[in-house]
Amino acid sequence: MNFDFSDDLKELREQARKFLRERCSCAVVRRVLEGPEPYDKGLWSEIAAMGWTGAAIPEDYGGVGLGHLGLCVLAEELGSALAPVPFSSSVYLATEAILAGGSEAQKRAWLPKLASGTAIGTLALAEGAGKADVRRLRTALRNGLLSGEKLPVPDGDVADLAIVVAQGERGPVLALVNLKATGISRGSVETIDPTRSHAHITFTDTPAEMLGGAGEGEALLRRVQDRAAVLFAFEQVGGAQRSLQMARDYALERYAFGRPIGSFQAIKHKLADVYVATELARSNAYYGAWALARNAPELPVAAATARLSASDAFFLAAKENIQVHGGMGYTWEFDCHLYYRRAKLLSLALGSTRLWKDRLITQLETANAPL
Amino acid sequence: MNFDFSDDLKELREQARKFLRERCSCAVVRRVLEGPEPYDKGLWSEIAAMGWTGAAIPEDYGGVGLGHLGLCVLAEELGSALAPVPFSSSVYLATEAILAGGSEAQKRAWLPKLASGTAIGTLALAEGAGKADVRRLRTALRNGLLSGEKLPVPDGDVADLAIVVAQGERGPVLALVNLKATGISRGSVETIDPTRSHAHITFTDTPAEMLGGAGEGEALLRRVQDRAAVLFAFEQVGGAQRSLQMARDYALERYAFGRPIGSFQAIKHKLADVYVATELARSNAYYGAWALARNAPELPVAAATARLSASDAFFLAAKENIQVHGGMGYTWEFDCHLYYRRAKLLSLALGSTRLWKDRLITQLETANAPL
Amino acid sequence: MDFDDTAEEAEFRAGARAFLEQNAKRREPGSGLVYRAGSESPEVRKHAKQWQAKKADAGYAGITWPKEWGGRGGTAIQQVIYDQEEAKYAVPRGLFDIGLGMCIPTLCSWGTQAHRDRYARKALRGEEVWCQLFSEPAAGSDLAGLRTRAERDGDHWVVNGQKIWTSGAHYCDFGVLVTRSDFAAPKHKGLTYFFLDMKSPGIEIRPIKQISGQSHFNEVFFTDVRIPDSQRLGKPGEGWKVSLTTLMNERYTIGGRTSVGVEDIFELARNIELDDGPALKNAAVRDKLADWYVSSQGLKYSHFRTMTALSRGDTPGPESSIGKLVNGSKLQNIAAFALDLLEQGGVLTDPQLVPLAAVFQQTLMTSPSSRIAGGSDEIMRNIIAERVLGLPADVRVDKDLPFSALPTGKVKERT
Amino acid sequence: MDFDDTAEEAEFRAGARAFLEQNAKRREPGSGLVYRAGSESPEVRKHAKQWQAKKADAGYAGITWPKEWGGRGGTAIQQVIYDQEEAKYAVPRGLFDIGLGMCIPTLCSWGTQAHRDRYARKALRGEEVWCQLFSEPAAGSDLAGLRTRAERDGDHWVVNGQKIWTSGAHYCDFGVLVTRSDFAAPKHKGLTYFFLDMKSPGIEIRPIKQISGQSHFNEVFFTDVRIPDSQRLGKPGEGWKVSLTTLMNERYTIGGRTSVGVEDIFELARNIELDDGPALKNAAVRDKLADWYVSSQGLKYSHFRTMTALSRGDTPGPESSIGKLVNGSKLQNIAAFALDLLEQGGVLTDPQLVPLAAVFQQTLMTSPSSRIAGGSDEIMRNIIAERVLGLPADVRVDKDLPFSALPTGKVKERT
Repeated sequence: MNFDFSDDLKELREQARKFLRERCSCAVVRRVLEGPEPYDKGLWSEIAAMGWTGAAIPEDYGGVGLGHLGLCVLAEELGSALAPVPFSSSVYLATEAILAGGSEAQKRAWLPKLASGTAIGTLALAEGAGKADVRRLRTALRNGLLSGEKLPVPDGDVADLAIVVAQGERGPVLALVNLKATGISRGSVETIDPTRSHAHITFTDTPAEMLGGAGEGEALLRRVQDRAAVLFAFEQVGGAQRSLQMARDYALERYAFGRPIGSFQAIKHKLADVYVATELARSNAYYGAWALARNAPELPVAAATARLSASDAFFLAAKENIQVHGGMGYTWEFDCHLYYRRAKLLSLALGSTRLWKDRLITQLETANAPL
Repeated sequence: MNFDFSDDLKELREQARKFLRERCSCAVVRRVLEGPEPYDKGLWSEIAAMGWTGAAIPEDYGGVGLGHLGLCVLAEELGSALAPVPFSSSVYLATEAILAGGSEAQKRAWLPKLASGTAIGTLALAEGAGKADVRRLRTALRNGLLSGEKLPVPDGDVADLAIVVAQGERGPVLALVNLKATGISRGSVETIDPTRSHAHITFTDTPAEMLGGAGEGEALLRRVQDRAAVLFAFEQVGGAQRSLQMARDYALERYAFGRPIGSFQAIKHKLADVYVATELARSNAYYGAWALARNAPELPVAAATARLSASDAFFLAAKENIQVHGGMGYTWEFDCHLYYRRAKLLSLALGSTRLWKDRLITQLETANAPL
Repeated sequence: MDFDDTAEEAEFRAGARAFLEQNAKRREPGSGLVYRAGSESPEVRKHAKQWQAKKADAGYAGITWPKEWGGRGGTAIQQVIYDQEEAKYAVPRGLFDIGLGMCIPTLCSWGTQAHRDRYARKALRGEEVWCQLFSEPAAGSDLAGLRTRAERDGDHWVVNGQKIWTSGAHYCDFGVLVTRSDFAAPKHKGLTYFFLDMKSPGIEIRPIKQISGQSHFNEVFFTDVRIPDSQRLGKPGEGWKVSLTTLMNERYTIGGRTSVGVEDIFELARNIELDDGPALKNAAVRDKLADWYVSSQGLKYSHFRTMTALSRGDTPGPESSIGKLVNGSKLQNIAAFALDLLEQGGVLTDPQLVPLAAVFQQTLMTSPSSRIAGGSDEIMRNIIAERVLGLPADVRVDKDLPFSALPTGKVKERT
Repeated sequence: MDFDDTAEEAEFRAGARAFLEQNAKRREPGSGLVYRAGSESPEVRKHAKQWQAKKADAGYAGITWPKEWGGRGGTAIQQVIYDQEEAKYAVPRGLFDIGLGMCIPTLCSWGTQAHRDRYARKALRGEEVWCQLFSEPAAGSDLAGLRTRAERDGDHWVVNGQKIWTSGAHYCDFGVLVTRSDFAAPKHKGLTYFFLDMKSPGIEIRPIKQISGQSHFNEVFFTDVRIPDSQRLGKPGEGWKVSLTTLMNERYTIGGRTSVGVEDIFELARNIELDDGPALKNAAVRDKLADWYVSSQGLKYSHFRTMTALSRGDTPGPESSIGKLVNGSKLQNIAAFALDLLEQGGVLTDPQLVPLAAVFQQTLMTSPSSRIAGGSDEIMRNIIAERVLGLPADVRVDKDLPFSALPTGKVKERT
């Protein structure tokens, strides 16, 4: 029984934590929150230089071949630091999509750039509020030309490459689009979390290649989402852990009625519940990591479980962190809201809890997965 | 604005409370819980003698014409005392059904007996675990003869009269059955709350009259259930209030760590939440009472709201009452479990929360009820 | 049991209606009530003051105030009736609530006849706006932990320190202020209460930006601010007793408010298509909607029960705390749930791009404060447990020690 | 990251499998594990003792015990591995858990070599069964509030008082007992710890009927029960320290158990027809099932993380409290939800008449105890807050006073 990360990976996590604590404090995150920059370009290139963007990419495509377990520990630290960079879009989504469905040519064309961080990728699915059902997308790919609107596209304003989910002749397809191509207009849109940039993109007869075979689109998308769900879950666990830590520290230093507010059961038991949710989420994320790394048949169940658990834990931890901070917690100057914003953003990024619950139960119905 | 019961009815409630405190202590309830008697016959006749069983029956049918508001205050006290008598079956269900759908002859035949308590009535719907869907009942009424099985039938082992929901030639019907008639076999069944007796009844070509017109059955049943839901809600509010009171009293007299456990926020805040649920339930029940007494078009919405609120409050109050009592709370000798059993029984008696939620939303969709 | 007015109530309502019909425009259906935002523009304030003067002259301001304060000497239920009627009209609201609901009643209860004559009428007619200077960065739930210092200097007091969460401080003419005048006394014994001119030298006002991006409140810094002893309310050291007069009203005004949001989430559920059909047909959605509807109705009818008590002349107890407690988390849960229904697009905040003009996205960011401001969820549960259920107070370690001897921890000051 | 055994673990597992295959029958799929009920029949106990003797002789009892106690001197992970394997076989379980898990380790840690020689081996081979006499009607969560009195009388102690929640007291040979020997000392300082022969004169045992109708526990009344001073463990007044040795193990055994019920509610949802189709297709049902599945999986993999720590030789912390905390209410919620799915028929308790042989109806009545026994939800949250998160302990008013001076309230004694 060794249900834990190897010492090497723990060492990597320590280095990542140390680096991000120094390089990516909340003050850095605020610069993106309040400033004009869509993301922290300096941080992005430093991260890329350390090979994080290529962590899960095989060496012969320019990656460092750390594997997905390595990516998991990095994700936890990036989530804990709220790193304001297009890491999730480019690494968890675009890179995974190409790894999973790309032709040799497509891999050669894009993976080295994605690995080096010189290209930023993303995945475009939603077509506005309440419109993300893959069966009813309006964006269409016909004879290599893509037309339609995507909103919101995470990091779509800064990405060089987009995997666009569209209707093909035979059902949904994934279209690989070079965002430098013709027939593209895009602009930034405001979201609940300005520390992560989003865009509105319109395609008009934009040249696009298919990723994977016709008719494979939906299966391929699910595969990419399952893999990304585990990586997102680690970001969420990192964020939940950090929110809990902030609340716990404040409960020790904030005094009311002559004693630390952390000595009142109302606060103690609230934080105990947050701790429990976070531990369950961590354990479920570990199982997801195992399934991801092994590409195990349990992945769809493990991914949904990890995502549900982590979305729940992070939002709970973030909102109760504000509550424990009291009036100070809802001032702009305190950092609580940065986690609250990110928590809700991540819980929607890959589709809502409602959607993933349905997905989980569907798996359990069919797969007769072990209960 | 006078959203409260009249002084006369408050006076009646006081009398009822005083009477039940003396006559129907938990020791009395236990005699039925542990003994062979299906209900407390003595208590039943005393209640009947005071006219409670005829409270809502017009005087010219042998009732005392107190009206439904009077019945509401009595229900609250009966619920608070866990009165081990067939009051809800006979008064809220059978009597209301005949009042709502009975012919003049049927009213003359049964209401005086029900008013005087010399006859006990009930309503038989369920046909076993998970089988209470009025559209799929197997019990059938053909040419005045009833055949089928009903399980569980509240007070079915002691009732003289049953309103049986059955399939007629044109959809569901309510059949009025004299349980002294031929072709009936019945026996008691065990439930989670032995202080209220239930039966398994088999009908074989049993003579039965129709209550209300053919094709009216389902509407009539809903009308009866809506009216009963308000009355059940008052029993539940009474039970919730009493459970809260028990927990609060114990929290004051039980000491741990040198102080009353009621001085710990874990207990204080738990009971505050129970109080809130109970107050909301009471207010919703009041609105239900208003709608019931006026036979207002808002009744279906008011009834569902009252029932949902009260079912939630009573079960919460009863289970947290056990929790506050700690180890003592799950000993047979302490009375906490009597309320816990009754809470779950009542929350199922008229159909589950799931069912009533669906019913409420359906009403709100159509009725455009005021939100 | 009915919802009808008594004869007297009906007559009063008719009068109020007539006044409003004559002097105000009916509100567009669907347009929300706007309360004091603490950030009103001068125009809005001017308009509000004109309306307030009309109200006062017609006898509909200070309805429950005794005549000797310049009020109508009416009943609490009359106030409720007037509010119900006024809610149907597009008139400015709330700018004077704190002053008329909390500050002036305290001034009138604890001050001299001269004070009443000078301030009450002007406040009632909206000529002067008042604010409240109570909370401090280190004194929130534990208000009595405040440390703004007042030192006697001849017939004046000199005040130094910082207050926070003061709504509209920058446009208010006067404020009520609690200070600590004796650091050697136990915390509840060393406080002294004043009212003061907000234009006094040494007052600096800075807006607080909330996580929603709005600024409804201010910090107020005091540097050697001089207050005449004649503006002290209650004896030195008696400030806590005086503050309780002010706070009693706060709980009530807040408890009285009812939830927004349930109708909005119904509206959203009606219009959103899920993969398996309209959201309103989805059992999981119906389950949640039913919960929220039931608790909103419960609050609505609890409020009617409170009004019935008022109509009888009883004063409502801390029961009204349940409204605040229930609504706080409910707003947050509804907002979070609504965003889920919108899937990835739920994160958008542009009113043009999301249903109901992004009200859910706004509520996601404003609702955390509704669980804290005016008494946190935890304080509300304590109030219910102690004042309604009669459970013991929390163990107090700070009762009898000199204030200066109490541990304080390191407080994060905003900078 | 894997779930595989190390080479040593694999070898140990192979040995355990061989032993079990040779000496026991495989368990029917679906048949649950049965633990100490406290109400085993003599036959069941006889069978259990025979099996225990076989285990002990093969070296699979007391796996983690040091050799000098007669144990194997093995690792905690070996214990886990053996339990995993044993769980696949139909063998008696649990009758000796309290004795071997709590009583004997305390005896061996605090007693003499003579004690170890006399009692450890016999307990290990199941020849003698032990029970624990700690809780009292007035001392539950606050165990140190116990008031069973022990008075020195020459080379004996005389014990008077009442213990409660003792499982299997009527068939146990020996018990460990905490008493108060000094009522003038502060509550944690006046306790003294003994072990005693359960057949001693003056002991009266009465079964406790639980709300489920079952009787797994007893009350034990002491009237002038004489215990030789040689059976004292630790010094007089040191009893609290000794009890902690006993309790450390309790938390762990309880924390280790994982939830039952999720698979049952899935099974029910598969087979119940709602008005709109199979329950398993209903979105509201799926919503709940997903929540319960996710938290059960979370506990399962938390347990694997604990085992990984064990496998490294680390000792698991109070983190294992989360299992108990999460499962308690979950069982109750699942049971209540299951009854709802069965509508009116959900109240039936006859195994012939309701699905899954009425397991949900039984759980409805047994689950309240799972939120209380072995540490209430409230105590568990305190443990997590204090020992894991490092938050301050509750304010204690009972630390330094003489025990006899502490307020007690009026305790309802069972009669």
